[in-house]
Amino acid sequence: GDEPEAAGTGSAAAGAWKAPVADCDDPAAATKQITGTLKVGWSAALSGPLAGAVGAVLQGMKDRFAVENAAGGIGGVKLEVVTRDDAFDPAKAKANVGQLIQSDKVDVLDVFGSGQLDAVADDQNAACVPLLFAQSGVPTFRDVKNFPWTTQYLPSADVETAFDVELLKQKYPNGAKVAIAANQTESGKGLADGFKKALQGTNLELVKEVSLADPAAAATTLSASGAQVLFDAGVTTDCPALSIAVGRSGWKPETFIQPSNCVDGNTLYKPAGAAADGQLVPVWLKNPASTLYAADPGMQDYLAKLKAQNNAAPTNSYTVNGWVIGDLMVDVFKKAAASSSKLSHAGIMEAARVQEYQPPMFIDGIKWKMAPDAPLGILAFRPFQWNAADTQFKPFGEVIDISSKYLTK
Amino acid sequence: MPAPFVLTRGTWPHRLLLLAIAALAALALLWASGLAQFRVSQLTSVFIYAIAISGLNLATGYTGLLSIGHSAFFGLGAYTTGVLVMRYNWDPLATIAPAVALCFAVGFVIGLPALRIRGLYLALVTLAVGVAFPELVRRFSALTGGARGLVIRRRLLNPPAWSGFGPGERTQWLFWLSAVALGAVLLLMHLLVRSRAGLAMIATRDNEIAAAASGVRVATVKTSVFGLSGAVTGLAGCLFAMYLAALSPDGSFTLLKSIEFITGLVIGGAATRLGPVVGAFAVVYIPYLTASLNPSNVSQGQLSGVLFGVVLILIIFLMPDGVVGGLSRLSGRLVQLRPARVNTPTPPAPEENNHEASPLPGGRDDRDLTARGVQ
Amino acid sequence: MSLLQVEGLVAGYGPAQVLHGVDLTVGEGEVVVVLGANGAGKTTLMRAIAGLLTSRGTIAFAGHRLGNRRAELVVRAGISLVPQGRGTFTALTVLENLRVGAAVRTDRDGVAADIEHWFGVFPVLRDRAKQVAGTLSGGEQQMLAVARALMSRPRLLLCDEISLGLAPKIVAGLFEVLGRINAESGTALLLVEQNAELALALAGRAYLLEVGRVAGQGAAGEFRDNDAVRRAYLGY
Amino acid sequence: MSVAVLDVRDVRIHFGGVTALDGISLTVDPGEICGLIGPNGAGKTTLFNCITRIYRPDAGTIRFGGADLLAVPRHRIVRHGVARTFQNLALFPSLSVLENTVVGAHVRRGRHRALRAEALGILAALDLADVAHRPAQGLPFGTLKRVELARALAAHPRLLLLDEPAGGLTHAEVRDLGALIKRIRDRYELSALLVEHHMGLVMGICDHVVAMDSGRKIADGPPQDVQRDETVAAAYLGRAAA
Amino acid sequence: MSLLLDRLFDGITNGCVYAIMALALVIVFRGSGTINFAQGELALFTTYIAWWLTTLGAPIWAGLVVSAVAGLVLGAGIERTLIRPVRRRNDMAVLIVCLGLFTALNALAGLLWNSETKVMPSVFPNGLDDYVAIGGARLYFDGLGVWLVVLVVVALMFLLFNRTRLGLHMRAVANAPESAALSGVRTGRVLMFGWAVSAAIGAVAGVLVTPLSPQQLGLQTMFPILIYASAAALFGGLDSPIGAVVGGLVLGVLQQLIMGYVGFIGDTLPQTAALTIIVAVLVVRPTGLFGTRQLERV
Ligand SMILES: Nc1ncnc2c1ncn2[C@@H]1O[C@H](COP(=O)(O)OP(=O)(O)OP(=O)(O)O)[C@@H](O)[C@H]1O
Ligand SMILES: Nc1ncnc2c1ncn2[C@@H]1O[C@H](COP(=O)(O)OP(=O)(O)OP(=O)(O)O)[C@@H](O)[C@H]1O
Ligand SMILES: [Mg+2]
Ligand SMILES: [Mg+2]
Repeated sequence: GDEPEAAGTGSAAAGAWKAPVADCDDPAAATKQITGTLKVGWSAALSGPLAGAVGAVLQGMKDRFAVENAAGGIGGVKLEVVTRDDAFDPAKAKANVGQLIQSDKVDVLDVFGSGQLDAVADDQNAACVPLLFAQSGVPTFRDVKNFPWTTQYLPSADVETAFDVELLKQKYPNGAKVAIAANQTESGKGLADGFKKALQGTNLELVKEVSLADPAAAATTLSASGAQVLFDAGVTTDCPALSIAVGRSGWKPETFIQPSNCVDGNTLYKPAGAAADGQLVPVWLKNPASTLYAADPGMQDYLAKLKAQNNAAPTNSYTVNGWVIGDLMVDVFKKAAASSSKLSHAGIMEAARVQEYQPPMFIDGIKWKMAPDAPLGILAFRPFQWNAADTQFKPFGEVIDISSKYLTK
Repeated sequence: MPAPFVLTRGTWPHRLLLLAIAALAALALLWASGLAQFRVSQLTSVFIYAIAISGLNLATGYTGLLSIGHSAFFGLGAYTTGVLVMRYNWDPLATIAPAVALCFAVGFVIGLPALRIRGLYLALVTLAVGVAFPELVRRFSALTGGARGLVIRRRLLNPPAWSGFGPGERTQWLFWLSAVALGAVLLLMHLLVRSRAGLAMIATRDNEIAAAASGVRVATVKTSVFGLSGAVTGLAGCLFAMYLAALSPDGSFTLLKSIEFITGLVIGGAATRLGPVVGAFAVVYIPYLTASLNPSNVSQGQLSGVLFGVVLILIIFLMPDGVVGGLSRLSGRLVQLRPARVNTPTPPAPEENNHEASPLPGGRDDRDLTARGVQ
Repeated sequence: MSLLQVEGLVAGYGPAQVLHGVDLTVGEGEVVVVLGANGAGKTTLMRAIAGLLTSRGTIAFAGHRLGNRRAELVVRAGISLVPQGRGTFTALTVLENLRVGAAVRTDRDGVAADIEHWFGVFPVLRDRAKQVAGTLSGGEQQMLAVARALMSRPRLLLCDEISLGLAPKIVAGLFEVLGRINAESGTALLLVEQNAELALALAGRAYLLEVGRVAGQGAAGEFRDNDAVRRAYLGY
Repeated sequence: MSVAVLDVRDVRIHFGGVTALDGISLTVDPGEICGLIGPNGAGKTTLFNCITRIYRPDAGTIRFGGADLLAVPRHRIVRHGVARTFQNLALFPSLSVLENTVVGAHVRRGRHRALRAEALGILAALDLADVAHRPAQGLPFGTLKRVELARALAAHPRLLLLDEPAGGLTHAEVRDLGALIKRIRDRYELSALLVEHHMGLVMGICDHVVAMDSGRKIADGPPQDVQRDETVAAAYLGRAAA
Repeated sequence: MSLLLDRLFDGITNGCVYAIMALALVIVFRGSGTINFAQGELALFTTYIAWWLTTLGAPIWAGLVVSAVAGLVLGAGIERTLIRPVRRRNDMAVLIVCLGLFTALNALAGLLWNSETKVMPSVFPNGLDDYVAIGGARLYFDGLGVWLVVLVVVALMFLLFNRTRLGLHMRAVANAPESAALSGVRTGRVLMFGWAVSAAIGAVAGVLVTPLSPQQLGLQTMFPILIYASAAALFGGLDSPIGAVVGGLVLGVLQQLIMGYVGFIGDTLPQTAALTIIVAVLVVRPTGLFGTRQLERV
């Protein structure tokens, strides 16, 4: 099989990880120290329906780099972003990455979407150019042996659903009936499978699983199932659609858990109106639009810097994501520069594989944790609840850290 | 305007010209193979598209069966290769034969409704096929990897030892493999279109009743053309699987792919032999170029989409019969190809009652040509 | 001054030029016939006048130059063409065909009366009124095409081989009808006709077209007496 | 008397309320040119369509050279030796005149090259050599009617069905066509069924004429007799012949 | 029982969404004999205009009117400048112009209003309580509104095609453009009218339908709707307004019923199953349920 288990049990303190430079097409290039500028190459959908989100991520990241460059760069090395449009087509992503590596000579890569990552990972690993914090979260690329040069940013579906079930266990110590609405795409399937796995051995009972192909049809079927808890294993656009459909079916599940990619209140909850009231969502980033963080120093710093960069949408959740990815990269680069492998492709990868860092824009208590054999990154969430009357998320309890399930300290 | 230079088919100047063109093409390939790897890759994808569009050309261009379901054949070819390599450890090259055969069979079956359904209604049948394919891939996830996709590991795609390419020269190997496959497909098309079967296809497209009245088995023509067309596009799918090595139902095999094929076909020139090649260059390079025209400000990325649409419309405005159609009209002013001379008595100048003079060929006594089946 | 005046008409298809400077006139209320061998360019001439082809030279109608006016405006000016081959709307019924023929007219009652009139002339069409035109026999479609063209009440009717495919009895009747229309309403007729016998009987003048040029013209009577014309077009 | 090659018996067909053929019967003898006349809408083309299986008759039999044509699928008719031309042209517009003719020879064995050579010969004989390589689209009507004939001939039929072949031809051209049809009959030893409104042609070359009206036979016999027949004159020829 | 009714209502509402777009397709087809693949993106673009007006404070019904007018103008302009010049030369070329428009309009909407999903206000009341209960099932007013609009549009189109000269002329132009011109029909105007009206219907459809769409207003909203609308139009017979509505309803209801009751297929193959049934029907009736029979006359 080509789909390794999500992650084994590992230890963050397992010690140094060495980049397998010998397997590279050009081992010398992988260890060569980067001077002058460090180029980060993106292949992403700059056109089409996803362009808005992608654009915001890229802008956030560029702004973070600009701040760093203004402060002198990574020991004098300036950071630069090179972008190529793949229109969300894997074949174009492959062509782009080829050109980014061979012609643009980038030092670090990034892509948007798991199909794209599938198409480029082999080439990129052979070229030994680190692909860091890909905007995807599939198990395949947590296989460090096969993809030593690739890491992903988005939380693993297994980790996220383990958190969801943990939350449910706290809420329903005596058990409950649970239903799943699953989108028939890769990420939907991943969430649904993870959720079902996490339910095993608990007293939560799965009573119905439906396809999200048509939300209205799903809602009517679900409302007849008698479940208390509904889990939406969907993609962003499913969130409001399912909320509305469920609301209209006249059913009000006691607990309705949305996936972590549904954190944007304005577009994903507001349209559903009262139907979205009380829904829960796992969150790891601070929300600039929330009053909760008004006094937070990390937030104040972020807003001030983005303002200085003239960023058009500082409160957009995609901008925050881009900023944080930039932040994580800068941290990796600094650690690499300080390491024995220096600021080289190998050095960067080695630093990324053992990175432990708390970006200021991560919710306090949530850390980015990479272990060589458990490259999971995000291992904790804080539950938030949507309040339809105030059109605001409110915290719903404290951060739940499930790293103990995956890492042995 | 100077009179066009007249070339007669089958004479030595014509052969020489063909030879020169073939030599030039070979030289161009050699030169291209020495470009940067990503350029070589890009050309490989052009060749693969050209094969896929050639398949579509057979059905839509020559036989008039509009298909918006060819993404399914492309996908079927790709997934056959992917599944055989990953699940059953086949050698990638060995998967081509079964994939092509499977696509032929499926194409033949899809061609069956074409016996009753015509035109845009038939396009709906093919639309159904195009919509069904990704759903079916997801449905049979045990085999296909479902929505997660199917990734063929790079080491499984290394060039075979006999090819003379080393394990690291996958790009070069695929380039030449696709180039040879495209050459073979183009040759096949050339021979087919000029054969009796080719005439029967065009006759079926132009006037079905008259074709049938001339003895063309319209039903057989349609189903086998659909089969063959599917097989050729399926072959492109196999190569695509080796090229991209990452298959996912929502990535490369949706209706959008079919639309891309149709765009390439019409832009290049439907029912022309080289149209698909030109069309493939267009669908690969136009978006690539419009995307690089894109100002660095990322939020302006949509501009490339606008440009792409505008370029499509412009090309069609300038050359409504496609690039090859337009160019061949232009080149017709320089060089005119005259069909090969066949030995027939030249008729005397048309004068009143001259018919007595021009003999009718064939006839009852010409046994070699008289074969009438049922007597 | 003549109703239709064509001077130095040059027309063709793309690079292929078919008419090489044709001069021709049709007077008010006159009947003129154009004879010519297969491929001489008769259809091309009719189509150019009707505005279906771009052409060079002048085409003046009732004192106004038509220039390269499009067909729909030429009809409005008062010229109507019965095209060669099927000139009907195959997917519309016979009745609908006739209604479309009256597109330029606004008098509802007049249109209804004209339809009745043509049903009287071609009784088969009345029987087939609700039938889709595409299923009519070849001759029936030809009748429909004639009636359709006359529904616009043209001042000049162009007929491109209207006797094609019609039974002798119908042809005779049709020429009688044309004669009557010409006599009663003064509609001028320009006929391209292989049935030269009947056409020359009706016409006042005739032209002979050969490979895109006017090779001869004169009064219809003279034509009938010309030996070459007799042999080629009259068959005796 | 020799046995008929084509034997049409009691054929009926109707479309909705229209009875197009109402029990028509006729026979064509070997080597004979049989004229088929009748007013517009009499059902002549419909009869051709029944013989070539474009329509399926409601009743009746059509036998050709002993075979039951109604049991033969459309595309096999020409293999049995029946080829036709179409009244309103049914050519392949994008193919050249030569290719149109070669398609006519689709059911014949032989090499492509040989068939092309023969088709060129047919075209020469029909005065079409000049346009052999032009696409059918854009040729004058009269020319296209001859291309129809060439295509039918290329099949080497034993029975030729001609639907108004003289359309668009001048008198002189019609005379030549008549001679040509006779020569074709002799050269290929075939029979022909000829639908024409050009009485000169019908009278000139037919061995026997069938007149029909409203899907029924109203007269059958030698050309002169049929022309003199009163019903025929009334229904079809009109005053001109009466 | 109420579950079945719920599914039927959902199916009918979806079906009406397909139907109204299918009606727009039918108009263009009737006038020019082509399928307008840009129909969906035209509707999307005009819907964006309506949305944009509401963000400036205009009420949604004003947006509806403006977008309908914009549709009229756009449709007419596109026919005149882009379609007419290529139409005479090559049929396939029209297809590519439509595809070019499809890409360009979609990207232009993204360029002007960015690609983030927008919340489209509804013309009809669409709160959680705006429904009537029938047999225990809920029929929401906005769905009902779309049902009514479909009824009105189809009635108007019926009148247009069967009672007016213009309708007759449209059919004449589609059937034989040259003969129509020879009869004095202003073919250009007729075609332009067809495109304009169809784009206006599309615009109205867009504004009414996007609030019902699970995707809300985004660059992807219309593509799937167009696909199923084309299927519905073809199923109904492509030149028949009644057929378009029946086709849309059958498709919508079939999808719901298959998803609701044919578990193992419904979850994964809903579109395949619905389209397969339609293809099966087409094999029996090759020109759709209500389409004009093609003529086989030689
Ligand atoms: N659409 C076209 N494209 C190219 N050439 C054409 C076209 N139509 C006609 N021609 C050419 O124009 C010339 C004259 O044709 P036209 O149809 O006017 O002849 P005609 O006198 O009407 O003949 P007929 O008596 O057979 O109808 C012919 O040589 C023909 O090949
Ligand atoms: N497919 C059909 N649907 C309806 N009616 C038809 C069909 N085919 C033929 N008809 C009718 O049958 C009758 C006979 O038509 P047919 O074409 O055989 O006449 P014809 O003798 O060939 O006349 P013409 O000399 O005018 O060509 C006509 O009235 C016609 O309307
Ligand atoms: Mg003519
Ligand atoms: Mg007939």
